[in-house]
Parts: sequence; structure tokens; C-alpha cells
Amino acid sequence: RSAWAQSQVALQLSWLHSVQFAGSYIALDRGFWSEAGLDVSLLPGGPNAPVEPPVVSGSALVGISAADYTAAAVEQGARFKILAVAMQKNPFVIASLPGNPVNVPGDLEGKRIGMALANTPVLQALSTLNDVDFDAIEIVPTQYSAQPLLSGEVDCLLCWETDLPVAMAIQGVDSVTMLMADHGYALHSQTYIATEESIANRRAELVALLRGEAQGWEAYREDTKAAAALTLEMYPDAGLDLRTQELQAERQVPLMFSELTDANGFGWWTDETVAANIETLALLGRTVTPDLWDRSILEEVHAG
Amino acid sequence: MTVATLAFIDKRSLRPGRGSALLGAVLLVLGWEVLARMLADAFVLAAPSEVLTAIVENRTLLMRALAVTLANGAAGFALGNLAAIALAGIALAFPRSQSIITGLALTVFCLPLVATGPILRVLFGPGPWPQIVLAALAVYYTTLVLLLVGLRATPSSWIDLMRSYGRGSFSTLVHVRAMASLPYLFAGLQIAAPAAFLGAMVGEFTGAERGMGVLTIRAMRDLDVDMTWALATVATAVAIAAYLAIGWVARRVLVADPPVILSPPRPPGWRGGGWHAPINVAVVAVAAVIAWWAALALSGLNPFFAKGPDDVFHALFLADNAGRTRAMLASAMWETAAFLLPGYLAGLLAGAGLAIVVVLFPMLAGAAMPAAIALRSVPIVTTAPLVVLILGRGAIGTIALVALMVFFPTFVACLHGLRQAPGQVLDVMDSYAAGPFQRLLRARLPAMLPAFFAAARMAVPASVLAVTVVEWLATGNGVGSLMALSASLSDYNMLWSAVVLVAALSALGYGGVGLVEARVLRIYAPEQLA
Amino acid sequence: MRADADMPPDVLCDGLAKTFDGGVEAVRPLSVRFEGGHTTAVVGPSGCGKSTLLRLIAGLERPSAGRVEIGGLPPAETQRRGELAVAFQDPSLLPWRSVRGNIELALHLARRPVAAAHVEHLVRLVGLEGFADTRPAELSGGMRQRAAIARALVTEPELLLLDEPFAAVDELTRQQLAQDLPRIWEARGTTTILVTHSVNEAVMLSDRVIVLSPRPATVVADMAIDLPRPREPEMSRWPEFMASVDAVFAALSASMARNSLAIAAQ
Amino acid sequence: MRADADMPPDVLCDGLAKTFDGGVEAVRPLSVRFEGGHTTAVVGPSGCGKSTLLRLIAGLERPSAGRVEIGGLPPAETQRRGELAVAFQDPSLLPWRSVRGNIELALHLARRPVAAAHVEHLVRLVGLEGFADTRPAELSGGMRQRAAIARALVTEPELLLLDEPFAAVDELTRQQLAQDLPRIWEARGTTTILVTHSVNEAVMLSDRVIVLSPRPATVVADMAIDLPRPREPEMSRWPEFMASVDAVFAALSASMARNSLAIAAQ
Ligand SMILES: Nc1ncnc2c1ncn2[C@@H]1O[C@H](COP(=O)(O)OP(=O)(O)OP(=O)(O)O)[C@@H](O)[C@H]1O
Ligand SMILES: Nc1ncnc2c1ncn2[C@@H]1O[C@H](COP(=O)(O)OP(=O)(O)OP(=O)(O)O)[C@@H](O)[C@H]1O
Ligand SMILES: [Mg+2]
Ligand SMILES: [Mg+2]
Repeated sequence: RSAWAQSQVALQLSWLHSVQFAGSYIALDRGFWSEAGLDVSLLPGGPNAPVEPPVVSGSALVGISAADYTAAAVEQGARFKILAVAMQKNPFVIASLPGNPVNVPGDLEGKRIGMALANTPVLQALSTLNDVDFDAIEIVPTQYSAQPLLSGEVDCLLCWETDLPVAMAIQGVDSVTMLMADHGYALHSQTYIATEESIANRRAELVALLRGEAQGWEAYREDTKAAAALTLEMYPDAGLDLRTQELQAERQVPLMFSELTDANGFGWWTDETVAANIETLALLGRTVTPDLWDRSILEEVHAG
Repeated sequence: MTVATLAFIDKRSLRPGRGSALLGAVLLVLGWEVLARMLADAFVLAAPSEVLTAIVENRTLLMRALAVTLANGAAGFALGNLAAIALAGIALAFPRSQSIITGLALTVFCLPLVATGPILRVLFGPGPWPQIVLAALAVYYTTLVLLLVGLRATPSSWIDLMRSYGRGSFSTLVHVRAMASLPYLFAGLQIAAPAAFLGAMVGEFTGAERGMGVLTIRAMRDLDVDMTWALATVATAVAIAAYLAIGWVARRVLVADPPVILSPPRPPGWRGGGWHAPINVAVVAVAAVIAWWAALALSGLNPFFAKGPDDVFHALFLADNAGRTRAMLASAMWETAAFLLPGYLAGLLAGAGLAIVVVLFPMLAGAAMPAAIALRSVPIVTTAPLVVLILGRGAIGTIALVALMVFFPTFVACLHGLRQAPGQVLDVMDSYAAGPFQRLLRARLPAMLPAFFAAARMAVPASVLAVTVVEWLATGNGVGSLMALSASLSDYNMLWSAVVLVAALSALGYGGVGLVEARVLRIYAPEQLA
Repeated sequence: MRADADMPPDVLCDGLAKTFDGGVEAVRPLSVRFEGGHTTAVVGPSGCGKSTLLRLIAGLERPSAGRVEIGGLPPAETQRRGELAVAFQDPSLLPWRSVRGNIELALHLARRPVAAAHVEHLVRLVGLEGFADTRPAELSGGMRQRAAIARALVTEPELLLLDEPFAAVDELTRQQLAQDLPRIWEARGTTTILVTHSVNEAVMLSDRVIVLSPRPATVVADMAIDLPRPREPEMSRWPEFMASVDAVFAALSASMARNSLAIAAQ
Repeated sequence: MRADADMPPDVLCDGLAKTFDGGVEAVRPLSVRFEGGHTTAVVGPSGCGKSTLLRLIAGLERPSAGRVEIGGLPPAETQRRGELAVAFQDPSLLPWRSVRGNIELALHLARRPVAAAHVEHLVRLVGLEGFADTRPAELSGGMRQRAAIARALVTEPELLLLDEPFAAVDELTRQQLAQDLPRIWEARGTTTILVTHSVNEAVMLSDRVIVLSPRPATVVADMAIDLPRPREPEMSRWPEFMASVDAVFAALSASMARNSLAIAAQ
């Protein structure tokens, strides 16, 4: 039987292994979970690996998703709750080159932006939030890669702060990034989701899992370089580059930690941030209520 | 490279010498270097020298990834082809089952990766099985289609011999058809080799820890162009090696020249396998729905993402937003069709055309072959940016990518078909010193027709899958991106509706090709219609 | 199943007719009984329907009318028991099997044990010694045909159908084969139907010669050949022999002439 | 190119030999000149190398030693000019073409204009009227062979190679064809080489008979046939004719007996 069958708890990551999930690696490596009697397996994601199916079908206890995806899934009848929020600030940025920068949303007008068409509502929301003429932006459907920007096919990209700009930096290309979260786009990302059923029946495991995560991420924050090194050590076959991982680890910190988490602990949120999220989600065409978020687990985590 | 690239016994068309193969490889590398230098600033293509450096520097990492993906690909190759052989055997032994078997096989082949990948991952968990199954799914159908052609490419006199000893279709299968089909089977295997490897790579997109696919995604994200092309180069080398190895085995196994197949035309009023009769289509549709429903019931998959026929029917016709769903599907489908048809035709023509060129000018074979295999073996995620950069994001780029995917199976099948011209017929040609063109026109092309139509049939679902993958990964429109979007937004009703539509459309196209085929083969290869 | 399984079976054609789908009438309702244990030769002009008749008897072609019975049962029964063997006009060897492999295949198909010595013996008898391991593509036309004959004989069937078995063989070899092979089937009392173009051969080998008309085939003459067995080459000088040959020729010519007249009159 | 393009070409085999890759020696160094405008018959036991010799002459097989010249030039030259035609032992018709289509194919390949009437005439001559639009699968064995003969004749070649053209045809039809067809090639002064199993036919049709030994083929007898032309069926009763037939038979038997002895002595 495979390791999967023996493991008691699985955490479904939202992407391939990388420093993006290094908090979990630290938890695993330092035994934060095994001490709590939990045998956790980390399931990598990928371009064709949506998080919701394994969580819904119970092959993963917790999945790492984002508020908009979770909202969509709930709309389709899944009974998910958001338990914790790893990325307080949404990592979406508009990346551009210094010669032709996008510093504020208004700069987008008249520009060609490379992105997946699926993200059109995101751009629309940003435009609405900042009174930008959406029709003045030319959307070029591209693969998720910095290449179209570098080859001059587009003027800017819709991407994550922590990947394509990092890749460009490593290749020696300076880029300008405009964090959408700084311009009203409030959307929790890298959220931990579980089904209502699990919350009801497997509470202890959820608490232990998230407690380990919190401990791991706190340790991560203290030494991102070590976190990057650990990532490479644990996943030598992932083809990761140390410098890239270090830079990404560093850039991730301001997105994950804020005054709010300093005050209340890793993964925290307040009714205000939820309200802001609900507003942004409404711009994306999703109607949700605050009870999509369930803080009871997190409260137990940080209480203990 | 010792590229004795022509895989099939044909004493008449000279094998390309090692010289021309070497020349081909050299030209390929040279062209590549030039192109890479021209595009140096675009971050799309690494030069051979850079690729070589990347391979050497990352050799242990690459070796480990290759071992994983190769093992999965090989397992999928074996499973997929065994399944194809078993299905073909059943279809031949129980002729009545044939239309259902081929119909269901087609339907399963039409299932887009976007839909199957996550399901396989949930079913099999984190091990290698999703990769293996996707590799198997990528190959079984092409092998099945070619094998069915090969199993029928038998003179009726051999079958009469079996019957005169009171032996039925099973003995005929074992003693006659199996051997007669070997050339076609080997063509199928040659097509399958790169496909299985790619299938295993793409399977890693469903959440694998390691492998060539994982590294490819990583390298592309990291803008590591050297590594991206290093991976593509290794994948291509593996595919070429597999292709050549199968060709080598084929040359040793195939001892008999193609026979002159004299088969009386089928009697009127005959209604046979394939998709010729509407009744068959209906039967297959019903069987597909039942199989679908049964698969869901047996697997116990969560209905949140595993939708059944009733869900799709509801979503398409009964739900409040059914009209909107249908409209979205229709417009996406329309967008897709605009790329699909030209891409399909271009790929078909290019494949058949290159096969003809290779037969007319055997010297070119050595040069054309590595390029042809490379085009198929380089993962589309790697080639897409290059093609898009050269041909633009418009229709031409997408069409070219679709054509690329259709081209290789067509090429191999046609090349093989061209070599099925019986020796006696070529003797007649030779006694009049008929030139290569006459031989082509009057002997080889007619002999190629069954293989060509097999290629045309299997290219239908292949091109549909190709276009959806291109749309999903590169261009972001049409049904492909609609499906990807639906999956990410958990709109599984939409996803499965799209899947059904794609499958139905593929089946329709397949049936259309079948109609043309039946008309042509009635004259040129009536045994194929029996 | 049959009345007496040890008796060589009669072959009965009753109102047998075949019109091909294209509309070509190959056999016109025809009733003949081929006696069990006897050798009957069938002669007729090229394209008249001889092969079609043989294929109907072998159960390889579905009659348009009438029926075939072998020992009172349909041909499929004899096929099934492996008691039927056909040497087709075109040798129909499997190209990937050697001569020996092709002969042994018949044994497999008829579910007989493979006796290497027996196979060897037949290979020698048809003059293919040294070529047992050769594949058909490397044989001459006549050698292929001889291999096909050996294949038909190897199962020692109750009913043997030979379609111009010696057509591709030179006259001397043919005489030799015509001497040697009948011994095999006569010894076993095989019911043999021999289609041939050679009137001499027909008379020499058979107990009865049936002459068919030009297409569509009907019986225009049916003559018993009362020559002692075993037949010897010298017999061809006997007056009875020559009389039979002449009679067959006469019947053939007459039917062909009638046919030409019929065509001319159209 | 040739000395005189209008003269029917001589065919010269000079030290011609063929050993197949498998090691089978089919033709042992053999030198013969087939005279231009004449018909030469080649007889020999089955498997002796007749077809191989014909294929060597046609330039379809590469000699292991020696050479072939047609009118002083290699066979490829005659092929190229469309002045060569072969009726193969196995009819080798293209299955997807009708009888007419197969005949017309030869005209296309030889770059001759397609004269429908001429094709029609040949179809009638070989007795296939009514079957011009039929495909080979629907023809009898003899009919296929006749279609192949028609195809070989239609281009009116300078050199005609016939490999047992009448093997699958009944005796009466064969006699008819043997009457009608030579008229065509004799009228044009075609150089004809006819491989046949029938000694009678060899003598009846040819100006010269070459007898080959059992494999590997060597010439064991070479006899002129001095009968007037056109030949008539009655001539077969002439003493000269019978003498020639006997002589050929004697040569054949002697060589085959020698061979059997040789084998027995091994
Ligand atoms: N499969 C077929 N479909 C249609 N017509 C056929 C088929 N087979 C044979 N025929 C026709 O039936 C007639 C008789 O053919 P058959 O082969 O029985 O002749 P045959 O007497 O054996 O001639 P031969 O001596 O030349 O072999 C011919 O006119 C032929 O064209
Ligand atoms: N392609 C080949 N490869 C190997 N051996 C061959 C090949 N073709 C013929 N032979 C061998 O050469 C010898 C002569 O064959 P060929 O066909 O010339 O005989 P033939 O005189 O025409 O006989 P037949 O009268 O039976 O047609 C035979 O022993 C045969 O086995
Ligand atoms: Mg016949
Ligand atoms: Mg021969």
C-alpha cells in the first residue's frame, strides 16, 4: 500500500512543491504534527489539479484554496468553510517593465495586458474599484509566463507577486509590480478550507493540523533562507533553484504577515477583512455571506 | 544517430543511408541554433549549445525525473496497447460488438484531460497511477484504430482456408489476422511511443511530486528557457529512441511482404461495424450513457465534481440558467471549430504529404524523420510559446499547433500505408520502368488508403483534444479554456456538459470521415468494410 | 450423427445454384451426387463456375438456391470435424509460415496431432525436400501449389476438394504427382472432387467425369470411367482411355460451340 | 540508341546467373541469345528457375553474375521505352481496377495513347467480353490470367515475356488463345519468350524450344522448330511436330532423371 493509504491526514496544496508552502515543510520537518499525533502527507497540486475535488471527496482533510474559488465551489453546492488565511494580502500584481511601468491602476489604460482570460473578472473588479476604463485595456490571452512581457508581446502581466517577478529578477530583469491588494482588491488567498462535515467530525485533527501550520509559518518568518533551503532539501526532484526560492520566500512574508497576525496569530481574520472580501467577491460576481468563514478552529489553535 | 529511420520492410524504397540521417540531424541542430540566436531576446528558445550545458549541469536531476516519467510512460504504453489489442481482438472475434467497442473507445478517448485528470487523482491518490492511466489513455485509441485496419487487411482466401476447417473468427484471428495485422500494429506502436511519454508528462500536471512534467512547469514559470528546452530535448530523444527501437523490432519481426488483397465487394444491404448506420450511433450513445452512469455508481465519486448524465441533462435543458449554459457552450464551440477544422485538415495534409515526399525521395527521409518525431515529442507547453511567437496569437498559431498534433500520427500511418503496396503490383510498374510518381499514384496511394482513413479517423478526436489543450494552456479561448475555467470555478455541470459536447462532436466528425471512407474503400479495400 | 461414420460420405448437390450479388449467375440449378469414396473429376471451360461449385460444396459460399449435403449433413458439419480439405486454385499459403508451418497449420486447424514424419513424407512426395523451411515468397509458382496440395492431404480428410491442383506444375512432375498422390486418398477411401483443365488428367484420375457447360454451369455430360486401379501411365494408350478422353472433349466442345452460337445469335 | 530501332531486338543472356540471398542458386551461368522477332519457348521442371530467368531478362531481378542485353542495351532501357511487357505467372492485377482499368494501366505506364477500341478488341480476344468493368476479385482464376495476357499485349511491345500464360485456362480455351494471340505478336514481329509447362504448346507456338535442367537452371537442349506459320491445330498431328514434342520430352526426362540420380547419389 502506498504512503497515502497509511497517512491519517492529507493536506492538498494548491500548486507544485515550492517555498510557497514552506511553513508546512517546517512543520513536517520539525515534528510539529507528529508530536500532536498527526501523520500528515502533503499532496502537491499542479496545473490540472483543482483543490476542491480531493477535499470534497475526503481524500484530503484540508485544502489550500482562495476565497474566490471557495466561493464558487460553495455556490455549486460544496459545503466548504474557510478556516484560516495564509495570505492576508492577495498576491495578484500587475507586473511591468520599468521603461513602460504600471504604477497605479490608471496606468493600465491603453496598455496590453497578458493574462488568462479566466481572470477577466479580476481585472474588471480592479477597474471598478479604481475608476479605470476597462474597455481601454487590451487583454491578450497568454500562458502564465513572463515570456510575453519580455518579448514585447504585452506591456504588463497579471500575475503573482511571488513568481513571475521573482523569475524575472533572477534572470536579471528588473520589473515594476503593482500589488492589487494595495488598490482595494481585498481577497484572501492561500486559504485553508475544509468541509463542514470534517469540521463537525474531525475537529481535533483540524486543530492539530492548523496549529502545526501556524508554528511552521512562524518559524518560516524567522528565517526565510532556512525555509528555502529546507524546501530544496525535502524536494530535491522538484527542480527548484535556491536563489529563486530565497527571493520568493522573502517576498511572501509581507503578504502573509501583518499587524493583524502579529496581534492574533497566523491565519487570522476579522469581520472587517471578511466584509472587504465580500465586497470584492461581489465585484467578481460572487454573492457570499460571512459564514463562509469559520474561525472556531483557528480560535482553538491560538487559544491552545 | 544511426537512423535507419524507415521502420517497415520495403525492399523497394531505399532506406535512407546513415549519411542522410546524419545530415538531417545536423541540419536540424543548425536550424535550431540559428532560430535560437534570432530569438535570443524573446525568452522562448534556447540554442543547442545552451541546452547541452543545461543537460550536463542538471544531469542527475534530469536522470531522476526521466526515470520516473519513463517508467510511468512505459507502463502506460504497455497497458494502453494491451488494452487496444484486447479490444481489437474482442471486436474481431465478436463482430457484432465492434461498433459498440469502437464507439465507447472513441468516447473515452475524447474525454479531455481537464476533466479526467482530477478524477484520476482522486481515484488513485498521490501515486504514479494517474500518470500511467493518462499515458495509457493517450495511446490505446490510435493503436486500436490501426490494429482494426490491420486485422482486416487479409485476403479472403486465407479466411476461406480457416473456414474450410470449420474454424471460426477466433482461429482466424489467431492464425491469420494477428500476423497480418503486425505491420499496422507496429505503426500504431510507433505513434504510441511519443504519445505515451507525453501522456505521462501531462499526467504529472494532476499533482505529481516528480518527473519531467513537474520540471517543465517549474522551468517555464522560472523563465528558465535553457532548462525548458533541455527537458524538451530529453523528451524528444526518448521519443526518437523509442520510435527507432520499435522500427528495429518491426524489421526483424515482419517477414512477409504485403499480399495482394483480392476481396469481393461486400453485398448490398450490408450494415457493418463503424459508424455507418445511424442505428449504431444510437446504440453507442446509449451504451456510453450507461457506461458513464455505471462508472459513477461503481467508483463512488463525489457528485460534486463527478457529474452524471442526469446532471448534464438537467444543466443543459432543465436548470434555470440552462439557456445561458447552452449559449456559452455554443459560442465556445464556435470559437473552437474555427481553429479545429483548418488545423485538422492542415495536419492531415501535412502528414500525408510528408509521407509521400519521404517515399518519393527516400534520401529526404533521414532529414525529415528526426524533425517529424521531434515535432510530436516536444510537449505542447514548450512549443506553444515558440509557435505563438513566430505565428502570432491569432488563428494561425492555434491552427498550427493543432496541425502539429494531428500531423505525426497521420505521417506514420500514411508512411506505413504507402509501403503496403503489394510486390506483384510494383513488379508490373517496374516492368514499364514506371517512375516514382507513377508508382505512387497508381500503386502506393491506393494501397495507402486504409491507413490514411484510419489516420483521418483517429485524428478527429486527437485534433479536438489538441485544440482544447492549446486553448487551455496557450490561447485561453474556446471550449478548452471554458473547461479549464469551469474546473477552477468548480462549475462541474458546465465542465461535463462541455465534455459531452466535445465527445459528441468528435463522434460526429468520426462518423463523417467514416462515411467518406466507406465510399472510397468500397473500391480500394472492400475487405475493410467486411 | 451420420448413418455410418466410417463410410466415406456421399456429396449431394440438390438444385444447387449461385448467382453472385453483382448479378453474375455462376451455377444454374444443378443436381449431382458425388459418390462416397470415389474420385469425380469436374471439367468445364474457364470461368464456367467450377471453383464456385467447389466452394459451394465446401460450404464457403452460400447457395442462392438448393442445398449441399455431405453424408446427409450440411457442409459445416464436415468442416467442423476437420474432415474436409480444399486445395484452392490459388495456393493461399500463409506468407509468414514455412512450407512445413503451412502444412502443420492444417493439422492444428483440424485438431489432429502433428506427426513430423508424416509431414516430412508429404513434403518429399510433392518434391519439396530441402524447402520445408522455406517461406512461400521464396518458392516458385509450382512449388507453392505443391505445398498447398500437401497441406490439403495432410489431414487425411473424408472429403477432398482439389481445384486445378496441378495447373502450375510441369507435365512430367504432374505425371509423377498424378501417380503418387491418388494412392493416398484411394487408400483411405476419400471422397475426392477434382476440378481440372486437363481432360487427360480427369480421365486418368477419376472414376467419373462431369462436364460443365460454359457459365452458368450446368451438367452437360456425366461419364463413368471404368479403368482398373491403380492407374498406370501406360493406360493412357488404352483404347478405353482414349475413347473416354474423346468423349469428354466432344462434350466440352459441343457445349462451348452451343454457347458461341448462342452468343452469336444474340 | 539501338542500331536499328525498327528491328525487333535480340535478347542476349551472357553468363547470366542468379543465387538468391538465402543461398538458393536458381540460375547457373547461362548464355543464350533469343533471336529478335522470334518466339522462343522455355520449358523445364517446376522450380527450376524459369520465372527467375524471365525476371532477370525483364530487369526485375539483379543478376548475381553475367548480364542481359536487349538489342545491345540493358533491360532498363527497354522498360523505359515501354517496349517490354510481362505476363507474370501470377496475374498481378491491381485489385482496385477493373479488367479494362488494368489493361489501360499498361498503356498509361508505357505512355501510349489509350485507344478504347483496341482495348475492347483485346478484351474480346481473351474471352472477357461482358467483364471489362469487373474487378479481379469477381473473376475466376482463368479469367484473371486472361486479363493479364491482354494487359501484356495491349502495348504492342518489342519484347514480350509470357510466364505460363495459359496455366489456369482449360484446354479448349487454351487452344483458342494459342491460335489467336500469336497472330498479334507475329504480325508485329515481337520478340517473344514463352515459359510454359506444356510441351505441346511450346512446340506449337515457338520457333525454338529451350529446355532447362532442374534447379539450378542450365540449358540442356535447344531445338529449332521448323514448322510453317501460321500454325494450325492440325499440325499437331504432323510427324515433324510429334518428333519435336518427343525430343523435348526426351531432353526433359533425361535431365530430370539425371537430377534424381544425382539426388539419390548424395
Ligand atoms: N466473388 C465473386 N463475385 C462475383 N462474381 C464472381 C465471384 N467469383 C466468381 N465470380 C464469377 O463467377 C463465374 C464463375 O467463376 P469460377 O471461379 O467459379 O469459374 P471457374 O470455372 O473456376 O473458372 P476457372 O477455370 O477460370 O478457374 C465467373 O464468371 C466469375 O466472374
Ligand atoms: N525471391 C526468392 N528468394 C529466394 N529463392 C527464390 C526466390 N524466388 C525463387 N526462388 C527459388 O528459385 C528457384 C527457382 O524459382 P523459379 O520461380 O524461377 O522457378 P520456376 O522455374 O519458375 O518454377 P515453376 O515452374 O514452379 O514456376 C526455386 O527453387 C525457388 O525456391
Ligand atoms: Mg476456378
Ligand atoms: Mg515460375
